[in-house]
Amino acid sequence: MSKISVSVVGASGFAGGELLRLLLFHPHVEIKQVTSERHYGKFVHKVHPNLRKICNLKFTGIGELEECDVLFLCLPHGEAQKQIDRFTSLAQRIIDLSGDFRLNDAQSYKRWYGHPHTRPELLSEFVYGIPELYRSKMSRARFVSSAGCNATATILALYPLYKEGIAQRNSTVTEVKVGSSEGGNKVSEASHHPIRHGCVRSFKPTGHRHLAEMEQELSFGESVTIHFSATSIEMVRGVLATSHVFLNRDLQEKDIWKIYRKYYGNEPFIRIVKERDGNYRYPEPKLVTGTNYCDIGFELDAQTGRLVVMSAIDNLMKGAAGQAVQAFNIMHGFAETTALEFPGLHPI
Amino acid sequence: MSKISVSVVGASGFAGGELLRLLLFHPHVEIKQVTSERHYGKFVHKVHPNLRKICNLKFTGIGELEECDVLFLCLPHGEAQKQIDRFTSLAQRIIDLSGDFRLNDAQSYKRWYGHPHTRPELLSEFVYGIPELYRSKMSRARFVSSAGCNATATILALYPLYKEGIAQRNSTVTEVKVGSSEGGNKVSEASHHPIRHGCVRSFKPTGHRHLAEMEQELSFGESVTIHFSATSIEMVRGVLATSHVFLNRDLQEKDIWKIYRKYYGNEPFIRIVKERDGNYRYPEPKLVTGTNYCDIGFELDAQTGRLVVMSAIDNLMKGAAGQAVQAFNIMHGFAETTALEFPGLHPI
Amino acid sequence: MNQNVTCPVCDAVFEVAENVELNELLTCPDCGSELEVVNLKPLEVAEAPQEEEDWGE
Repeated sequence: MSKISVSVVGASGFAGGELLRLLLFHPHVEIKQVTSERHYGKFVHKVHPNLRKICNLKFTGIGELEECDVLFLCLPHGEAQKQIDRFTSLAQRIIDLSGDFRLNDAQSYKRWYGHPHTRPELLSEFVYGIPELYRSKMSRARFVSSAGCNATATILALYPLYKEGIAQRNSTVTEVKVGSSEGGNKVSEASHHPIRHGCVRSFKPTGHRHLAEMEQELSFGESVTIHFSATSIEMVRGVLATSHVFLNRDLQEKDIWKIYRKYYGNEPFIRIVKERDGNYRYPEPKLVTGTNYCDIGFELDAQTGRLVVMSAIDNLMKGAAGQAVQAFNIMHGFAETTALEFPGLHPI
Repeated sequence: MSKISVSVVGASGFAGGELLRLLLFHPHVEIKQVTSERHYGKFVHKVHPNLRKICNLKFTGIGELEECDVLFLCLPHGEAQKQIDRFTSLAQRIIDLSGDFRLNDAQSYKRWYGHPHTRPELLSEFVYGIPELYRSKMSRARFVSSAGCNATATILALYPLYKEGIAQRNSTVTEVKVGSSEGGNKVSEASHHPIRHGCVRSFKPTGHRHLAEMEQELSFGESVTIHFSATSIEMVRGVLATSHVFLNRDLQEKDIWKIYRKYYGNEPFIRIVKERDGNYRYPEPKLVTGTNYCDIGFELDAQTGRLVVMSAIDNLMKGAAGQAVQAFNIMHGFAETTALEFPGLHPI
Repeated sequence: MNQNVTCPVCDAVFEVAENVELNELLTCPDCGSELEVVNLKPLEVAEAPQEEEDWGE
């Protein structure tokens, strides 16, 4: 079986580097070109040192892109929209890791991103990039728009509860604890080590952009509001989303187990983590570092009807590159875990 | 080709867990039994949570050990010596990750461990576990004794310089910066988080046990002294050894490059890391986390003739389980990188 | 022939060896709860009491 030729556009960022790490070990992939304007002509391992001795590719310029089977786009916000026609002329399939084509609805895009979408007619061409929600559509799709990291963690935690209709729609409060790699590799005052180290920084108490995707995927036709906040902590990779869901009926722990088993029992990348003893009783971000897992746990407060759901991912893996490769595997009919087998490290 | 049956004795520790992580993905290995007295009957993933959904094995007792092809021993100090006859009767090949059979000479064992070795006649049966030094002997060996983590990092850095005889034998000063996982999973006051966090703890300024192996492997027949200290820092996995070598002749930077290329140019797990720019110019432990790499870098102070050599490993991988699997591959004629391909993560 | 049993805590159905004994302790593979065999014919399990270790700050 001949290999799939793949190019990565904008590969000098953290997500682009993680994508390369995975694709270099994918048995059915041949990496053709890797672009970065800033690092044009440099060895890829200069920017991604974990690829030393593994990859001798050099960055080329976006202007020199040639035809290939699949293009992964890891461009800054707005760039994919601008150059989409060129990309679709170069490749049969496109997986975009940016936010450009995540939303189905142009109005919602304008509301959340503050400026109108430049190619609204293409929005419906892109399948939203969470395989656990859109596996069959993805298997027939030409374009996939990878989901945001905080959105992925929150949506996967809440999806079964909202689909079954057991949650009070507009009462859920979710707070994500996140690491510094979510900000990408652009340096700033705020990410300067003596300032960033040891922070418990409430950087987005309200109005986080990923909210748009959450409300889109959890609405099932009726508008829904998720009360979302984000706090960055002393971590590089990792998201822990803690969601407070107020149930609209009396349920027991066993009912919750049944619902999660119904939706995720056969999912290769979702583990239900809820244990009575041991050092890791609920999902723990460091345990999924480098893996494509989303661990989900919960605890039910029967008196108040509050269900606390915890979900942990690696924002660069299930929240970006890993999920993009999972979508790639589905689009090509490969085993979904191909190149995504790394089990994570302990202790770490 | 039928699989090799492997059992891991004392598999509830950090090194045992890391070994399982590697062996579970080794194409030629069938894991037969995994023993732990303390966790008898429990699921392995209760102790090694990164193996959730990957491994359904349960711990059995050491008394129930059956015959198999290879036994990996991860027992506390002194246990392998005590039960060696039973183990050699159960398995054709043994790889011992403890310090019991690392030293060739019984006197030196008594000096460093404070009590006589109980089976001195077996010491010469074990090949010392650094493949880069003993690859051919290992390929014919029945028993291998895996090297200590600090010793591995220091020996690999100094070996070419001492073999070429360009170092003043008794002047080298080496300080390792290490993580908390070196202490294993036994809890203590000193490892209690509020006390251990943020430490820069000079826990062994002198008299570190691993010195015995360093002096054994760097002597080449003449006694040698390495002035060794260990400092634990805010890290879980990782060793950075900084060695100050005083050369006995005038040399230039390119002479040093030549020597390291001569010894390590074709080694799959050694990378020479010495770069003029970028964020990672010398070896960096976090970049080799989870990998079997030993990265080596250096800087020559021509005025004083001091060569500073930096070497970075993951103490649980090249310093323990990874190197044990590397030896396993050599002993069975498998490609040396089998099950050891993980390239490491960036950012981390 | 193995028998199936349902975990009272998480409702998972899992296989148990045919020669399981009364009062034997089992671990539910899904939620990890400790279960005790309280009846053989029909096979029934109940949650085994677990002392609460302290965990976390």
